[in-house]
Amino acid sequence: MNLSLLILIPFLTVLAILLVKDGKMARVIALAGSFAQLAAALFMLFSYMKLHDGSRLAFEESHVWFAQWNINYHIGVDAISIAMVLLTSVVLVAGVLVSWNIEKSTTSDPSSGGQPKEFFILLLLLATGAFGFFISVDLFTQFFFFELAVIPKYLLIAIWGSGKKEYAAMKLVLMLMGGSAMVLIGILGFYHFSVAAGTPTFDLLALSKLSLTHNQQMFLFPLLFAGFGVLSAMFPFHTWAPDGHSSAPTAASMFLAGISMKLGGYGCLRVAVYLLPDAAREYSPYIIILACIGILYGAFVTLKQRDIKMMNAYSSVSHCGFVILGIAMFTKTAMVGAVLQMVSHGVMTALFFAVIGMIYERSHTRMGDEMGGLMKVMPFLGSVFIIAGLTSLGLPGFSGFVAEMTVFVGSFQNADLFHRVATIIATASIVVTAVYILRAVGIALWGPIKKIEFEKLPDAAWNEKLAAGILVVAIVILGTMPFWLSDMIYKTTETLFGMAVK
Amino acid sequence: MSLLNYISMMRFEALALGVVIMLLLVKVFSEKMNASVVLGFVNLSLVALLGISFVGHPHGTAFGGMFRIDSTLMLEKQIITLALLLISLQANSWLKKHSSYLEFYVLILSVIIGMYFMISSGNFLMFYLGLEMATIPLASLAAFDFDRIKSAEGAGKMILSSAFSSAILLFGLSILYGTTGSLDFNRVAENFSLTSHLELLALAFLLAGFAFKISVVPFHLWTADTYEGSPIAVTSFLSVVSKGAALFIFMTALYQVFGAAHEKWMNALVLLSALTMTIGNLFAMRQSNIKRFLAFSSISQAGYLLIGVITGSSLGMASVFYFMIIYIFSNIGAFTVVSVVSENTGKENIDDYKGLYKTNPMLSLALMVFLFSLAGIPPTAGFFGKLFLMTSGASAGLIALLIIASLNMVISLYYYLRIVKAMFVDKNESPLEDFAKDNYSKFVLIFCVIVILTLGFCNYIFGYLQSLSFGL
Amino acid sequence: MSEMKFILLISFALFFIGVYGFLTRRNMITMLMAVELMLNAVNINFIVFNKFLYAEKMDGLFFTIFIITIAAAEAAVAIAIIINLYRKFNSINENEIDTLKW
Amino acid sequence: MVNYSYIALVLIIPLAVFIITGLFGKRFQSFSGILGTAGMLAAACLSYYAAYQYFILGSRGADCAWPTIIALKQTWLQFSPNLRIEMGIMVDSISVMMLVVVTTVSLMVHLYSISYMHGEERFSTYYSFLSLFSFSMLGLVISTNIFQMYMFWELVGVSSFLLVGFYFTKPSAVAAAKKAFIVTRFADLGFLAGILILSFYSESLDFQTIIHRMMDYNGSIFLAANSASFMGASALTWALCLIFIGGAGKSAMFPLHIWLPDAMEGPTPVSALIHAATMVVAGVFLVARLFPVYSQIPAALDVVMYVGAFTSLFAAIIACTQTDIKRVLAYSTISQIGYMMFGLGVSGYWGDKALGFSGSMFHLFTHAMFKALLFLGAGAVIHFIHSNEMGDMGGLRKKMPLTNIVFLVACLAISGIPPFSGFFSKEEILTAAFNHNKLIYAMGLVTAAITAFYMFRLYFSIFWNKPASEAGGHADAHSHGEAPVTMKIPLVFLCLATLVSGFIPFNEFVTAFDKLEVEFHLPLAIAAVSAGAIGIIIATILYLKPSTMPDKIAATLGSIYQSAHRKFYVDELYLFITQKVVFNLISAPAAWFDRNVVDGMMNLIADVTENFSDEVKTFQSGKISGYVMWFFAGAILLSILIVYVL
Amino acid sequence: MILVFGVLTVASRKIFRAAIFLLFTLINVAALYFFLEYEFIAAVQIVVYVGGIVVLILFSLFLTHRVNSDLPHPSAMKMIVTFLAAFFAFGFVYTLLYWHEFAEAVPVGSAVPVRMIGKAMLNYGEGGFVLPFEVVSILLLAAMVGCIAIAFKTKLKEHKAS
Repeated sequence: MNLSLLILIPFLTVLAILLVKDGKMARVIALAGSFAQLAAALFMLFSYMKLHDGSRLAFEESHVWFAQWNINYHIGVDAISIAMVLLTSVVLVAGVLVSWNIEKSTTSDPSSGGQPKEFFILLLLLATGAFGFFISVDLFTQFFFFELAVIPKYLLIAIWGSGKKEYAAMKLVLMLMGGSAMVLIGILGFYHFSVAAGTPTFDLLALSKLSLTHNQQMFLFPLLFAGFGVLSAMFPFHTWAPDGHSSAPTAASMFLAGISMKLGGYGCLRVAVYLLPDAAREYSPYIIILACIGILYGAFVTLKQRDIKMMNAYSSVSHCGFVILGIAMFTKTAMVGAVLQMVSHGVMTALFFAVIGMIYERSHTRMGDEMGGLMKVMPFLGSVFIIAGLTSLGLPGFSGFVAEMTVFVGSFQNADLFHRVATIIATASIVVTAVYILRAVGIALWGPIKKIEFEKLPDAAWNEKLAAGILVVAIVILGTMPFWLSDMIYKTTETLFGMAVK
Repeated sequence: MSLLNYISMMRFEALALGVVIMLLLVKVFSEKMNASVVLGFVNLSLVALLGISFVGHPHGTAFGGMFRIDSTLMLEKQIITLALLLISLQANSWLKKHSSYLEFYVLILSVIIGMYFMISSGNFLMFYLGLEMATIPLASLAAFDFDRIKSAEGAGKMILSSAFSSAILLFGLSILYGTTGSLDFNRVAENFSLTSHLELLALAFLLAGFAFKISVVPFHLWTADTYEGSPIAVTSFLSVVSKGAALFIFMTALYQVFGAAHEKWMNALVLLSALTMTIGNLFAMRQSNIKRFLAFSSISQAGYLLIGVITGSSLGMASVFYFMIIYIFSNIGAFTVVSVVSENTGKENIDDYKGLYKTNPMLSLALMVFLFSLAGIPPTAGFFGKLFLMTSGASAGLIALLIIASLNMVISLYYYLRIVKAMFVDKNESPLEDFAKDNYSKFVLIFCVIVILTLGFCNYIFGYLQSLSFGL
Repeated sequence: MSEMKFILLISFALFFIGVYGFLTRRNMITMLMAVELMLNAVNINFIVFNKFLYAEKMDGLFFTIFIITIAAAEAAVAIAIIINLYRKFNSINENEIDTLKW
Repeated sequence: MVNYSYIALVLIIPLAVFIITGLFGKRFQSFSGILGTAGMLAAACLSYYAAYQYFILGSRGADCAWPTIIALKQTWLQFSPNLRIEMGIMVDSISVMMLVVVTTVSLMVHLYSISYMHGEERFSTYYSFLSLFSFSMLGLVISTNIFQMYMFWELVGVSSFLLVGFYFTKPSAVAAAKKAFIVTRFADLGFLAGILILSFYSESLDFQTIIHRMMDYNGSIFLAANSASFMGASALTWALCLIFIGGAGKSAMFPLHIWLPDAMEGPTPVSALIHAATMVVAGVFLVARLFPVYSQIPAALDVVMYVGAFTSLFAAIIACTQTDIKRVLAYSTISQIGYMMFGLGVSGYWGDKALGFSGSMFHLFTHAMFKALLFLGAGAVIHFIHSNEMGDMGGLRKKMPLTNIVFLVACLAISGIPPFSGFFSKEEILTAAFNHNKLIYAMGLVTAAITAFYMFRLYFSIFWNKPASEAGGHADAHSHGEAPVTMKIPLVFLCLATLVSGFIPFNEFVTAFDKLEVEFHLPLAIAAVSAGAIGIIIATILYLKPSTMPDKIAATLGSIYQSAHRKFYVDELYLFITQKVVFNLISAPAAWFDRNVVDGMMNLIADVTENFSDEVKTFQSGKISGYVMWFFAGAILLSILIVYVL
Repeated sequence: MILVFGVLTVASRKIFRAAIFLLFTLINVAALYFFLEYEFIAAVQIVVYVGGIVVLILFSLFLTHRVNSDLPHPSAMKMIVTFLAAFFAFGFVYTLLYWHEFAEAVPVGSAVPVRMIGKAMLNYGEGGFVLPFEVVSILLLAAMVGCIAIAFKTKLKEHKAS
């Protein structure tokens, strides 16, 4: 399997869209490209499963890029990256499908919409960045893709968004760039220490063998972790998320919460904790505290939201707290849980945003209390909404349960009181989650129909059904058959963190 | 040494001088010459200049060490010549309408000759002469928009502050002469002693003089006004060529003459670099005139460039070259867009760019690429340029400076995005209409865009630059 | 104090007088005049160093010559620009020439 | 070893029905009812066969205990080398009994619903939810793994949520569904925490392993779990209490009972299935499943006992004051489950002491039958009257003779009147309580009396009291009152079950450990029966004929009556906690904090930068002398720095 | 003398007087050169500065200024601050100079003859200045062109406009 395909396909799709004039053609190409990408990702998964001993990087590929700096185009995958790649390609397909009619977007803001060509280009560019980030093993290459995945968000939100879109877009991009600035400093710090050690390198594998002193680790870790933490909406750097998500167009919200936030979690795990295990261990109590605050506080804030998009945005903050928590708990199981949670939340939140977007396009309001009884008029969307909600609150059979439980069980492997209390606090959020999800379902979908005009709203169109269907299938597969993925990830975790982690 | 040898060594200077003389002859004898013929001739000769520069590898010194040439210096000259060529192409349509286009070329070629000499100088006397030659005619060029009072004002500010700056520089030079007894680079380097406070004072004054040319905070204040006032071609020249040439000789001077005091100037430059990035950014945030905005952004870019200078390593120097090349393309590209818009509509405010994408999509896309390159966003080359500078800083251990630099990258993104937002997002009742772009500008734009999008992936260019770089 | 240092005292003083003049004056031409003072101070420096320390070569001397020459050129261009400014602003007071700021 | 893996089919059939009716039900609305019923019938037959195979063909093992057979086991999710979720089928006496109970009641409800829910717009959805519930409940009872149980536990909760909220356009149904889910979810939190603690110490999630390890007094694992203490109780005690909270939530023990009466907003068959017979006893089942471990920790069992006893009395009192027939039944359910709970609480593990366990399971079984019968009967009445209020009913014995009879049988059963099934099971629990703790026995006895009273209050109000013509409601006075045949069959079947199930030699089959020889204590039996009789007599006096007595008594009791009528204000308390504390004191400030402080910080950084930028801009004064001043100052400072500082 | 006139140059409120004082300063500097036996430089000083620059300045003053008007008084605060800054800088720089030990040779008695200067000017070897000489000539040319371009073209335009 040639891994570069994963970067090439979306990139070539971008070029192809650039060449066509017609918006209708553009979306077809985008869809084809994203399906090709999904196929490639699945093929990669199967070939990995066939060959894998589960430990080493597979399909490695390394080309010298800038010999002077020892920068290599070095890519490779293991189970964690495969999980992320799969997630990204699924969300990509769904995102393209959801944006099928972006040309005549019917949101209440008449200024948004149009320009389908540009929209798909940006979307695929963003995906290219995400794919590249997940499969690269060289910090420089990784950072390159990381930043590549940030800027398109600005335009996506600012052009096609709604509400306070310009403010939100700017805030989002600046905060994310602030995070990436911290990451950059961390990466450069690594480079500096590797230079001092006589072997300048950006390579993750080489850096992991670099024995850094305690002080060096303690210096680098917060930069990298907080930097990536901004992306995964770690408290208190999460405030871009509610604004950004709620203003973004549907597909962008899906990408933002489904993929971008995972960039952060993946980076925390793959770069910060992998390279700096000792510092990670020392900092872990603080991170755990932040994660717990994020989880519970995010959940409580969610309770108070009227805007259901905002609600899901805040719930993402809460859910991504589990990722951070799982990583910081420092047991293999918890880390596996963190990865599962990333995948699960990615798919789930994408589904949620997708269905919220579809409802918004019809009802022209995102305020939960202005809706009501929508289940009656659009049973399909209503059911999907409920499925997403149930996934979010961790119902068995859906992916959220698997991920959250793995995090909890893993976290609880720490025998001391602090970790235990933290775990219990985190578990407490499942109640709050249930409250806000049911509240949203209750006010928006159930109850009597509030407005006359709602009665004639159409249910989902084919593209929407397909998009939701793909995501639901992904959720159910993960939820009912998690073992193949979790075993793979467990093995990878063992290889990556075997020494450092319980 | 044969005459041929001299000419080979001084090919840039000689050819440029030849063109100047030709132009003067044209001016004297055939006033009515067709403008486009002359412009074409000049552009062609610039291309020729670039072309012949790749023949052979001249190196050596002449005139008792006053003139030096080697591959690195050739490279530096090539870089600024390339920039001049781009600017010349970009300015084509403006110059065609301008009554004194001949004088413009005479002056700008004299300026570039001054720069050649400055870069090649092996002696502070030559350096000073080159510097002045690169300044005085430029000041008159800054006043070349005869109709705009701002142009004259910018030029006045420039000439007066540069006079003051060169007085300070000269004062430093005189002290340096007093303490080391020579003006020759090598001799000064031999005689330079760290223990002498007076020599350090001279170094500081010299730094201030250089800093003025590179527009480093707090010696930068003339920059914005002059940039805004000058014709766009001159502004881009000031922001790219002028800055680049000064930076090149600055590096040479620091590495080859003041290498002994590297700790001193490194620390000083760390401060200046941090200040420059930050203040430049803070200024740029609130600008409404796009030229002025680009001026401030170029100030903060200078701060990044200094990182590479500070490291004193050959990789650092290579990064400076690399960034400089990228910066040339990005900045000239941006100025070309500004110039096209301003030529056709006379508008220079950021607000005028609102909704530009609707009417001029290609132009806006190009400007976006340039701005992202300036901001250091992948996949544009600016990302690589900035990262390499920072990586070189990292290998030298300038962590504190890098922290400031990365934070500044965030701030700078804010204001670059402001323009992108204006073009792509903001709605405008009356956006600029779709206008025709002249072919020269189109060529410059396409060329710059292609270079910016591909340069980062052509790793051999950086390898080439590195092979020509040297450190302390 | 040696003779050289005494003369240098004078030239340094002259330099900073020039600086002072440049900074306090509002009129562009007087600023130019202040610059000339500074350049003269530098010239004196060069001559003095050449005379007292390195008389065997003529570097300082030549530098002085070139400074004088360039000062002339600079002054010429500066005055041309100033006259140009005067035509446009009808003043050469820097307080009134500040359309470019902030 | 007998192969029981066909029990998997019992699960797969409802799951398949759920998927088919869920996805394609819209196409063939009415057919989904038949499909569901047929599926359930198949499942029920398989369960009966399993019971036959297990209890009749199989026999006790060498240690006199019924064997525990793992029919199927498949790792589903591996947490760590020790901890894994395994999906499997555990066959032992209680799971087989539960299989029978669940499939039976479920089958009855499926059948009943065909006509009860006829004409509903979301008929197929209803059946798919019912199947989902059956699947989840069956999965719950055969779990081999505590996590498997937790998963099905959650699924059961969700199906209940969906079914309670079936009439989702009714705000009260929406609220009830939410309440049911959230309260049980809150309890599940305890369950989950308990699982985490228990699994950490026993290093396993497998029931058998856990039980095995925890039963080993001297094993290091038990000692570790029992010695690790937190806030004065051992880790094991904590774990068990937390798990009990989970059970208490599902089984609506005080103070987590508030959701159950509201859950009556769902369709009545659903109430019969979920909120009377099956799901609500999941808590009891859970405690029974882990009973060997509980029996090691008396403190934990005491908690179970007191909570159970208090709940049974408390709910019985409230039931006396309710006027909505389904609510009365709901409170009676709470009360009866409390009975089962304290039955477990008073039980021991070995020998005679295990009577409570066995009695509790017995009561679970019988209760499932007669309570389902009560609900279905009530459903028939509601179907006819179109009202839930007692005040709208009366004198229906003429119009609905069959319903009258089955209802009476069920009332007698629940009141503990021999020879109906309730008598036998209740009597066992009371005997066990008498042997264990007299206070609990007394409470049980009082509860029995009150139970008889309110049940007959209900019965008389519906079928006697004022004549049918005076009764309000929206029934068509001329119509024939009896329900269609698909509704009658379940009533009759359950009535028969209620009649005969008391004679099943239950102690033979379902015991905690080894064989149980039960002695029949006549005095205790007499006491229990007379308690029931007293209750019935009082009810007869007050409610057989219309009279003003009840109102007078209520007036006399005044505030006590009032507070019982208002369910002792528990709901209000919860409302206060959720609305005032959670929403207004935690959530609202948190949201405010987030927007203004956390986000404000970020905006502040931006504002400060911008303001700073404005400040800095003034350097650019436009005056050359200003510029040069900076230049000069910079040069001098730089030289000072270079010369002296750096 | 130099200093006195220098101070007067920058302190005088009458612009013409300032110019005249500048003239005196420059002449004094020339005298200093003369005194240091650099007659050639002195001559250049007189010719270029006194004869060229000052005349240019005076000329431009005539062009731009109403003859007897006073210069605006700079604010006292600014004067004091600037004075302090300049004085401090002077003190600082001169202190450094004062403590610097120059290897002072005995001044060579003889003056530098003009011939030597001329020779050096055209020497292209070590110690020769032909290159700067040429460069400066280009510079002067360019400056000239620049002056002409600015001064004349604008004038032309104005003429056309009026």
